[in-house]
Amino acid sequence: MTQDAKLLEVHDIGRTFGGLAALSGVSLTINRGEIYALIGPNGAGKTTLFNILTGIYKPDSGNFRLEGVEMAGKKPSELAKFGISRTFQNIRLFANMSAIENVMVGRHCRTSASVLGAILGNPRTRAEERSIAEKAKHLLDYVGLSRHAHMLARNLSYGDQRRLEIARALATEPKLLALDEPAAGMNPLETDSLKRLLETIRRDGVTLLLIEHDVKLVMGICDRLAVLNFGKKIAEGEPSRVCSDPLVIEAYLGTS
Amino acid sequence: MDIFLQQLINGIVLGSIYSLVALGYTLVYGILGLINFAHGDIVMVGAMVTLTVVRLLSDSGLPGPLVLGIGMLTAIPACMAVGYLIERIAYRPLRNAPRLAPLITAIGVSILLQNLAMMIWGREYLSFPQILPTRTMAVGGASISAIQLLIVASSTIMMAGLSSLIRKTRLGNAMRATAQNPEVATLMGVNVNTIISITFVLGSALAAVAGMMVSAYYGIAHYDMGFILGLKAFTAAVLGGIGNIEGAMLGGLLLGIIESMGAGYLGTLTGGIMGSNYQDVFAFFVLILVLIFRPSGLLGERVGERP
Amino acid sequence: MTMLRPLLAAMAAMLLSSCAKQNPGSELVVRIGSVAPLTGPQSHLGKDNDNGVRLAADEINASGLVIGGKKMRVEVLSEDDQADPRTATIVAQKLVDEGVNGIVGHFNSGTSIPASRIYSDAGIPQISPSATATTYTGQGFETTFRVVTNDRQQGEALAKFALDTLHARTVAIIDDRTAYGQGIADEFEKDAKAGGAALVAHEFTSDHATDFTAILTSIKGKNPDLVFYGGMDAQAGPMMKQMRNLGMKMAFLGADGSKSPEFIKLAGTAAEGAYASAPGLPLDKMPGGKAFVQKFTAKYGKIQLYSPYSFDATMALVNAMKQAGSIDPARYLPVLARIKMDGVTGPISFDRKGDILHGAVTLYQVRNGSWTALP
Amino acid sequence: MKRYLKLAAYAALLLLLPFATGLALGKTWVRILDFALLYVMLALGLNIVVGFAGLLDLGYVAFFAVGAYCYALLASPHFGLHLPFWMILPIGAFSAGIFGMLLGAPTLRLRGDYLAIVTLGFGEIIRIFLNNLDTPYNITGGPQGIDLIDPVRLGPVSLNQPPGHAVYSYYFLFLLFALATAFVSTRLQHSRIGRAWAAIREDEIAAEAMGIDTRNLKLLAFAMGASFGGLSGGLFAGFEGFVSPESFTLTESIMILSMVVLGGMGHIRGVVFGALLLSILPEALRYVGPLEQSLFGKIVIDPSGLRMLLFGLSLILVMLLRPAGLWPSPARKRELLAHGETAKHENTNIYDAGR
Repeated sequence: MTQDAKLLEVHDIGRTFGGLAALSGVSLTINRGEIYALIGPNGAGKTTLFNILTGIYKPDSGNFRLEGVEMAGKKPSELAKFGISRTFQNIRLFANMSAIENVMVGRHCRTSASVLGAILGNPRTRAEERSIAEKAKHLLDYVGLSRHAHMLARNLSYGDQRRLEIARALATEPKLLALDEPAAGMNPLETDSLKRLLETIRRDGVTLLLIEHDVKLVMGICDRLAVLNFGKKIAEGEPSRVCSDPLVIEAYLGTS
Repeated sequence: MDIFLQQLINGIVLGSIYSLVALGYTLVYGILGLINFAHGDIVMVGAMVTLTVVRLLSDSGLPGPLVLGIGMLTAIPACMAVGYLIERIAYRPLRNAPRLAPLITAIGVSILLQNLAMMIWGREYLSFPQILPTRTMAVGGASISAIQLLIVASSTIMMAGLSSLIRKTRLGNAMRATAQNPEVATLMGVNVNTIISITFVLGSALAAVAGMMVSAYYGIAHYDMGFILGLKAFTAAVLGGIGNIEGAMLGGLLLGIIESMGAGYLGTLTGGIMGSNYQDVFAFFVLILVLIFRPSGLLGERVGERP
Repeated sequence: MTMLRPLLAAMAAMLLSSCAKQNPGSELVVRIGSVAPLTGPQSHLGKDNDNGVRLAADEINASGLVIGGKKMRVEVLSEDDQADPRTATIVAQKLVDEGVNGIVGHFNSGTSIPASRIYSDAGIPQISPSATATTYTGQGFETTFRVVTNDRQQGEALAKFALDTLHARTVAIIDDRTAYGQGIADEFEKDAKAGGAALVAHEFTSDHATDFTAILTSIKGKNPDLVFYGGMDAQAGPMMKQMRNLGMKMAFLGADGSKSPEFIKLAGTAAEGAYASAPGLPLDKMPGGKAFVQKFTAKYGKIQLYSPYSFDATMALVNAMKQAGSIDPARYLPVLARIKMDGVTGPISFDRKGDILHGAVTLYQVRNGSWTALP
Repeated sequence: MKRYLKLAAYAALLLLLPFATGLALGKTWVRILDFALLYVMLALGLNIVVGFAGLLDLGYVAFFAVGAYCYALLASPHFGLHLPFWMILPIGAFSAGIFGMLLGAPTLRLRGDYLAIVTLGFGEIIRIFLNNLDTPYNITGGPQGIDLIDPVRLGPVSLNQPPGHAVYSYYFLFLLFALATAFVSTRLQHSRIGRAWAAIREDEIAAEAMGIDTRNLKLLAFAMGASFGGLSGGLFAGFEGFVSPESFTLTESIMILSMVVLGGMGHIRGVVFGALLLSILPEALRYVGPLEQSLFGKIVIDPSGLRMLLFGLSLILVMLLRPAGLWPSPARKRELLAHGETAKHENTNIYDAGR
């Protein structure tokens, strides 16, 4: 059963902020199982597009479809149910909850226990709670944080908080995991272990969308990428081909 | 038609009174981010101190406005002292405590001030001797008295003075910086604790003037008057946008006008089902509507939640 | 929980002190509960009630009344119910536990009604000096009495005065939406309409408002002959002043809640000419009335409002005990129900429900700075 | 085995408490205990909104009023209806829940103090309607309130008979409901819903991104909290036998909030302790008068003023000594002790005033 290769199709997305055209007519496609990166100079509209694809902002024009289903206008919680999850540039963890509780929250949209279930504590709810705890423990192992399971999220190291955010996003069983500058502020050693983690995630069937300034990391890991500049897509394709594209060079290095 | 005009004047005067109290309120509110339940009671202290001085001097033959001036000049330092003590004892230790902790100490301070005032000034309603001219001027069929004009004028002057202080002076910049981001303000060499104390003391001084005006205008002061004034100031400050000086003025004025118009015309508007007894319902209803369309108040800066 | 131990210790200490007062021997200690709001917006009237009870107690103790061979000593237990119905029931239970022989209180209708159930369950007579709501005595409890005329009686007198004496044809009514203010205003409205007057406006305020310009202005637009206010002096005073400031010349008629020296003080010069009613007969016309005024003002300062009634209520309780020859509530309750005595506020006797019988209502007017009774 | 022993000891204490207090301190203190138990239910209800979901509600007493008036209207001569209490209480709780949603719906985008003022307004709006719906048709009895409310009746037995001992029978009824409320709150806290509420309290945007429909869950928090308030209101009406708008003022809402915050926000045992303390302390301070009498031989300071002054002072002192509440949740206490700074982070999330 060869599923349609295209996971996410973005069609002619436009968005303005009080007259400033942050995005105009951006279209791109992310195939299933790919690591797809979004790069471009500051202010190119990467984060705006990223926030639109994760439901934080509504696009003024255009649409995007996940596996053929229209997504524009849906709330982030609905997108999560459909399979789009994300991390945040400046880490938004649940500070006063333990690491494992953070990940357990990620299970919310995949579980169904109601208030009544919680009060009665019927077998079905108890079983679900156990499965939530197990999945969360498994995901903590997966990102290598199992020894901090009961530490408050705020007390984790910077790198560990990044990994916890990824584990929490994975808990929602996403089809597409969107990462907002995951390697920001990481030293080469940490960046390398992040790279291995992302490749493991991709191997386990999750498509990745990445915004990243670390060109070395991007070039080394992504299958395809798009380059944005002044709200327009100026290039899309394999990293090697895009690198030699004159428009990209000009956008990055400025006209010679 | 002149009834409508008179209602409008009533609304503006009542609104100016709310603004007077709200100005001091939003100044402290903006910087501490705390619903200062005790502010209304500092206004009460201002009213009581002024009244005590005015009654002492009332038979001394000095002209009315001078007596009032002396009263105010004693009330302001008194309230500033009370404000400083409250901030120093009840709020500063809880600066980094969970957000709602200082809310409870504010409630405690409010109860404390009310009962202290009851023990000092007694339970009776204190009346303000008739020292201000009660000349009323006709304004197109409606009438406005001298003290009403004084109230409207003083609230506008105070607002103007306060916003220029905030915008144009070094102290003002430090206050705004501390309000926006205390940690970074400290890094820039702003002594946050001093700034907050100064703001509190300044807010209390404004409260003293407001207390004096309210008791002079209504001719009444009671240890219990602070609660309602505090509530109206809180509503006006939020309506205008927390921490925004012009917002407090606008919020106060609007609240006064809404209440007066509500009391005056709700009956005719709803065909007699709802009358002036639903004045506060009408005011809160409008407030909720405003907040739905502008979740951070009329002039409150749009705090976009950047993820 | 280190906080708990000191707290418990403090409570135990307080408790010991409160029951150390049982002294057997020659004296017959009678405990009268006096309940009123001693804090909050009406605290000045609550304290006034309390002082009325204390003055009566001092007078009885001075007179050396003897019951059953023992000299009676009246002890007043004052409690603050903060004008809050929940606190009223707690305070009522506290007084019942402390074995009071009779209750003078509570102040408001909203607190007297829930408390009356507790006193009725304990069989302890309760006389309210100031609650005028008809429902208070309408509950069918045998232990509920009041020495102040209820709203219906006072409403009739006020309406008759407004229509017949002041010849008002069009009337505007303001009430403060409290049990007291709304009760008296509705009765006045019923009787005024029955008497043929037209109600041109019914406006509302609250018992903690100070600004009435908006409702007064809309009344000014309808230009009634008379404005009636159902509410207390703390609002009536400033309202009167603001009425005159708005150039409204029509007559102002208040009920017993407005007829206090506080009203004149708060309204200032504008008070001149205002009318108000008060149950019972004028103090100076009553036997002992002048003496009461002298003794009260000497001890507690100006009479606010209901202290004469709380004085009479205490006297009624003690007289009933004297006539029954016992301070046991069960024994003197029937006597109290049929008591006939002259209080400082007028003749005191109760009807079947506990309301004061043919309670007279006197109209007053502010003339050169003080309330003077109208013939 | 040790756990059961402890449980049995607690049970014995709770069962004997009313009789012990009744004998030692008099029936007043049993009545105070009864009201304290009602406040426990209210504080636990508000705790769901403020403690779990981090939504500052200053108008919570409105739901207490809805429950009380539901009971009063359905079991009194007012409409001539005399439904049994086990039927009215669910109606009261349910309608309070509906009002909870009504309050929640328009306020979902509001944060911090903007939400606080709207909930405050809502509380006042409800009280004003209750105070004025006696005209044109007498629905709520207006300022006169509603009187002669039927006492709670379990089958044939009315809790008011024998008259003197009503406080004891109501104690056990309220104890049952308070324990049930605490049980439900605990279950909710450690459940999928509880974690979602905590997530919303910590960071609403992240919670939404993680698939939590914050709109519905905030409404659920308002509704659950409100239904506890409605339940407690019904019991209050049956116990007191009289309801009037004067009992449901803004000061009550502030007092209930103080119980939650002072006790230990978000921590069930702390909130219960806060409710008990702040409902018993003002009554204990009534003995200030006799204490002065026995210490100085005469009244030095007017006791009623001193009583409230000491109450205000105790609010301040407790918060200064225990900023996180008298009995905060272990996690909260641990992180507060770590260093002041971390609390700073937390308090920008609990509700930021959008400054």
